[in-house]
Amino acid sequence: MTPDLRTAVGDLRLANPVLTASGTFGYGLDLEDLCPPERLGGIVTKGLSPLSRRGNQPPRIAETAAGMLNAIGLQNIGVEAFCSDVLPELRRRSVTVVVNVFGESPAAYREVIARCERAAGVAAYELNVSCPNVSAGGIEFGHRPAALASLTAACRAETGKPLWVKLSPNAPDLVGTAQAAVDGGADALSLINTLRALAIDAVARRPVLQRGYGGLSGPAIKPVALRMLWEVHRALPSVPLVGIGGIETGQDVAEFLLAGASAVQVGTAVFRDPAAPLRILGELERFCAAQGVAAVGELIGGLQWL
Amino acid sequence: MTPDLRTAVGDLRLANPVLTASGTFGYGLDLEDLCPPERLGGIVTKGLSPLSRRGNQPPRIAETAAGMLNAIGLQNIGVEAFCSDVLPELRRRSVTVVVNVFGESPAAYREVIARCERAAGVAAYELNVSCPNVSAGGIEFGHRPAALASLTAACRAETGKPLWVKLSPNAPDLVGTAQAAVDGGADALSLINTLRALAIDAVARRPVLQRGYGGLSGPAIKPVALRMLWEVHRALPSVPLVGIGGIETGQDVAEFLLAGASAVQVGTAVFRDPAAPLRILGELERFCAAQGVAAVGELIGGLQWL
Amino acid sequence: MIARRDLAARVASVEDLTRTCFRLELTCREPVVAVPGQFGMLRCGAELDPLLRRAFSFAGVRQVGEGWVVEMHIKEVGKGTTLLRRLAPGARTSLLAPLGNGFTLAGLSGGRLALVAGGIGLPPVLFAAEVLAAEGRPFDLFFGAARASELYEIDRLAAATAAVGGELGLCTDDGSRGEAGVVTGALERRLAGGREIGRVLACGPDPMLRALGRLATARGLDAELSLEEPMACGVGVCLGCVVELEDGSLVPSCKEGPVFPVRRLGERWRS
Amino acid sequence: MIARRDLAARVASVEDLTRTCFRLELTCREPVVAVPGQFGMLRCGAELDPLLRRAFSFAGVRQVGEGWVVEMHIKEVGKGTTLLRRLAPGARTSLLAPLGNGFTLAGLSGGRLALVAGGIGLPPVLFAAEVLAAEGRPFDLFFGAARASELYEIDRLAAATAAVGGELGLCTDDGSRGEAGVVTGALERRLAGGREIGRVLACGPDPMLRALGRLATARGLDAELSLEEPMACGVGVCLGCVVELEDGSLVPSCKEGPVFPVRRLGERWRS
Ligand SMILES: Cc1cc2nc3c(=O)[nH]c(=O)nc-3n(C[C@H](O)[C@H](O)[C@H](O)COP(=O)(O)OP(=O)(O)OC[C@H]3O[C@@H](n4cnc5c(N)ncnc54)[C@H](O)[C@@H]3O)c2cc1C
Ligand SMILES: Cc1cc2nc3c(=O)[nH]c(=O)nc-3n(C[C@H](O)[C@H](O)[C@H](O)COP(=O)(O)OP(=O)(O)OC[C@H]3O[C@@H](n4cnc5c(N)ncnc54)[C@H](O)[C@@H]3O)c2cc1C
Ligand SMILES: Cc1cc2nc3c(=O)[nH]c(=O)nc-3n(C[C@H](O)[C@H](O)[C@H](O)COP(=O)(O)O)c2cc1C
Ligand SMILES: Cc1cc2nc3c(=O)[nH]c(=O)nc-3n(C[C@H](O)[C@H](O)[C@H](O)COP(=O)(O)O)c2cc1C
Ligand code: FES
Ligand code: FES
Repeated sequence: MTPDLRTAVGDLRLANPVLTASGTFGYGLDLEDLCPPERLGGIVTKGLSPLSRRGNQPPRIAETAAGMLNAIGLQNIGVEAFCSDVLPELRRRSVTVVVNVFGESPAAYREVIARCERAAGVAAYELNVSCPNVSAGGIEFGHRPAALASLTAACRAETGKPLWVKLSPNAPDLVGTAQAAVDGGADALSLINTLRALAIDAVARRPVLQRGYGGLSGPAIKPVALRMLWEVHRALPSVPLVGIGGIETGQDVAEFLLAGASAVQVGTAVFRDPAAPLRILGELERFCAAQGVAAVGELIGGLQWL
Repeated sequence: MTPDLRTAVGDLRLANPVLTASGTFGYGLDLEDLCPPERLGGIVTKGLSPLSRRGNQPPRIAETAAGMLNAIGLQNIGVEAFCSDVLPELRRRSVTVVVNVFGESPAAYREVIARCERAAGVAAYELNVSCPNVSAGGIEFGHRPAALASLTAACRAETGKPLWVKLSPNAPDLVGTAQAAVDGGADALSLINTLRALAIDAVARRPVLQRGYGGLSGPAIKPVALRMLWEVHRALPSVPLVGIGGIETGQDVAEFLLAGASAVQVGTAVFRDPAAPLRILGELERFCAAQGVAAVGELIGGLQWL
Repeated sequence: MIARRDLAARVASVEDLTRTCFRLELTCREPVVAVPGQFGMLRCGAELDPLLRRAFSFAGVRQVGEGWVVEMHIKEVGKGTTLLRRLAPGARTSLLAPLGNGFTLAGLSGGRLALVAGGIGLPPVLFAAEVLAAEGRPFDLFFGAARASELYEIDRLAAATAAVGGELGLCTDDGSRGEAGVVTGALERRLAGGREIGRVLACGPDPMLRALGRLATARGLDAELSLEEPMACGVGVCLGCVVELEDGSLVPSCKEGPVFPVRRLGERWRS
Repeated sequence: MIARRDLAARVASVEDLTRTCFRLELTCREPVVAVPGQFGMLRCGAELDPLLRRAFSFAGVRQVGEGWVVEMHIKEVGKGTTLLRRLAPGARTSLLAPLGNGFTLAGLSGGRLALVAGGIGLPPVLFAAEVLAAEGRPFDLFFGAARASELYEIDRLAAATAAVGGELGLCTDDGSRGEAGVVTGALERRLAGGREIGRVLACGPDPMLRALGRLATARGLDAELSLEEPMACGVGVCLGCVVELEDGSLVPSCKEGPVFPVRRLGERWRS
């Protein structure tokens, strides 16, 4: 029996639940020789802003125990280059494309979405709200429920396509921000983004990263991601969720599905193994077959709590 | 040149900056054959409550990538047994003893401290505020600045000895709770306790731990601990800090000192290597010697920021 | 009590016993003294994943030349045991041992001593058998597994039982060797056949141990079970490995066990 | 471009070159084709710590029987390289390769080609030397290290330079072998002595490369530097390994490098 791998995040149907996470798979074609994007549930682009961005000075990455820090600074080619140079080929290959959007003001987010709306081939948007909101004095959008609700509503006004909001694990009130995003019109929530962290070079007596703090990702954060996912799922059981954080194996995917995710994103694992998303998909299929799971949908939210 | 390892947490002088973390070294004598407590900066006891506690049903622990979850449920022998059966021997050996205190009400915390005040041999108290406050409906003391300030003040009233408050990394407002503890009369802050997390058994479709959630500790959390330590140190530069979280090597200790800690606690590392605190102390000494650091005090808060 | 130590060890050999189990022999320079039922916490790699050591019972300890050789039988079930299986001879590791208590081998007041092992529960039982054989104390031994290919070390077991005129009873779930059915069934049949059993010492999978616990409780048999709880420290400080006792208390099995008399154990093991 | 692949590899041998450096030879069944300056991302262990692969330049690739042998020279500096040094022959790993660009060996318009290596910067330079020697293209080679015991593979370097009538210039900081002082000094002395140098290809520690960058900029020399930035993916998607170019842009060195012409590089490398 071949397990049915199809899933849906709200209205968005996906061939399988394994997507790539923003910032770890380029714009979808960069690793097509090693991991064909059309075989995945979808790809989430590197975060796109209205104009291209240079990002932070190096060093930008540091390895930690079973994890890594990054402070890339949202370097990207800009939405225009993406829509004209990359999107047509993704569309030709029928890749399910989720555009990860960010900006320093609601207007910037709207601009990115508006540009994509004029192109063809975008399946959904994911708002990265872990960036400093210039109008709110640099506090992250994702940290203040009111700001997040109005940002989401502003983006909602630009598109009829599925709108995902990617939650920050550093927000003071996880469920409150989740609720705010839904109130603002989000169709689904993806979580988690990276944990704010610090690596220190004891010899140089300086942070390892040029920017000081960085975001922690990788297997180290998986137990925190699962906890947050389950907390949001219990609080808002009808909201579709996309699970992210330290996924390395098919069994990890099953854990995220059980905790309430309808799909998942694979991030840092790609750096260890560029074909990780495909490998993980195969492992998930075998896991389902071995456990007598006829369709991955059976797993979603299926965790038996206490 | 032998580096001078002496340090002080506020008024409390320590022979060296390496202590053991609560819950990972028993009551100080359990591992004396493998790691003599008198050679350490000090030991922090397993959390003590007025009466002995049975703790949670097993399974209580789960390994994760470079970390582990625990939900011991604060099993302990009770303050009376500690004071009569363990403390005298610790005192005989001149071990610097920090009593980790918890309870479900301010009265319970006070009771533990009051009992210890009647005994001799306690150097300081550390309040574990990651336990549900029954009077506040089960929300952790460490999550609400006002509750934390009044808990700290209540404990302050019981003792003239150094009072440390151990911060929870799950609190919505880290610096706010730190400030509240200081306002309540804390002499120092120790951080971090474990990160709330979840491990799932995908085959059984249940949490691995009987209690559902557990606390994540070990090297996986080190970058988060360093970040929080530095944030608190920057916000409250005059408050003495004790760094905790994933320390495995002498170089890790140097990192925590640079980020503002006056001393550190070694926890999960003991499970991998029961002599870890001593080994780490030796590594720290060699690190200082190699780097030309004449006294560990030179490192404290010495991180060069951006 | 024999002093526990964190022993520097080197891999002497890794050798397959069954499709999934292998023998790991470690050489230590310091003397290793342990009694059957005791275990060690073994480091599985130099890096931080896997983070914790793994608990393994001793299958035997012998002095060889200047050193001591510790024998373990390990089933490959996850990442730690997979790493151990791949160790090359000469590789260095650390073994915190001996830990826990052991089986009560002496002081039998009447009836025969029965050793019972299920699957990878054999190591402490084999160790006990060889100690008993060397000391000339009689015992019977029952060893069960899913199928014939998972019964191993039969020659050593046969030699040990034969040395003291004891019975070696083999069982397989599928009947491919020895008696068909679970190993506790074999024991029950001996009891039904009138054999006087003074004490049972057992190690194996939980369902087998619980069945023995029920049997011992029902018949008032003196029985000791070696339990396997997930462990972090192995030395009683993490309180992760607790077992519920008859009085409702939760005690660390790494210190108060891993071997428990059935009568001390809580309901879970007796009904 | 040669297609990159995630190659299944087995350790053929691990052999010390100096006190801290070792040669690692890997055997792959699939063909490995690479040019000098290219590198691979090597997995250092099966578990999640260390998490990331490590970047190593090719020191050479040769076909042996049915397989291809990849030669790397590695300096033990941290946990990944320590694990690699301990690998036993036969151990499995994965090598994502070939990655990045390579040195420009052809198309010299005038003057001599100078290869410059400092310390563990030798692998791509040795690879280039042996390719040039095999093709009969002349070059000089300068190799510097802290002390005589850290100069290695001198016979192969001597053979390669001799094959095309080139100079092999050795330097040590402490003067214990060859010219005393840094390797860039040797190059400067040749220039001062009137040697026409048409292009410099270099790999080594940052201070050496920056000195060369300054020298090349000051003299208008055509020079290519192989840079070492911390890398997570090696394939251009993490944007972790960026290098600042002359126009202020930050480009991933795993894709646009690791070899950069000095004239493309930002201030840091030229002043
Ligand atoms: C006192 C004692 C004696 C033991 N003796 C033996 C023996 O002689 N031979 C043998 O093959 N096995 C024995 N075990 C079980 C052995 O410890 C586990 O099989 C082993 O820890 C699995 O590790 P892993 O990394 O391969 O599995 P994983 O499933 O990857 O381990 C994940 C985590 O769960 C823990 N864990 C998993 N299974 C068990 C288990 N059954 N018991 C305790 N912890 C577990 C691991 O220690 C680790 O922390 C014994 C266990 C105990 C407590
Ligand atoms: C293109 C390229 C080619 C290289 N070729 C060689 C070679 O031929 N021989 C050789 O010995 N070394 C080479 N290096 C450097 C080598 O990658 C590092 O020495 C190695 O990653 C150190 O790993 P570690 O775990 O031992 O050290 P750790 O310090 O424990 O590593 C911690 C982290 O920092 C990174 N890191 C540490 N040092 C470096 C470094 N110098 N460059 C990049 N990342 C680093 C590691 O990859 C890891 O993520 C090369 C680097 C690059 C980028
Ligand atoms: C190098 C790097 C770059 C990232 N860039 C982005 C980004 O542009 N937008 C975004 O929303 N998340 C970004 N992320 C976060 C990931 O999408 C993901 O949420 C996080 O890494 C946790 O998943 P993982 O543990 O599987 O990597 C980035 C992560 C990494 C490691
Ligand atoms: C098994 C276990 C039990 C613990 N018990 C306590 C406790 O009783 N009181 C307390 O304040 N912290 C307790 N902690 C938290 C540790 O003291 C420490 O803050 C945390 O583990 C992070 O440090 P580490 O990564 O070095 O372990 C416990 C941790 C573990 C792993
Ligand atoms: S394993 Fe830590 S108390 Fe038993
Ligand atoms: S290492 Fe990831 S972009 Fe270069």
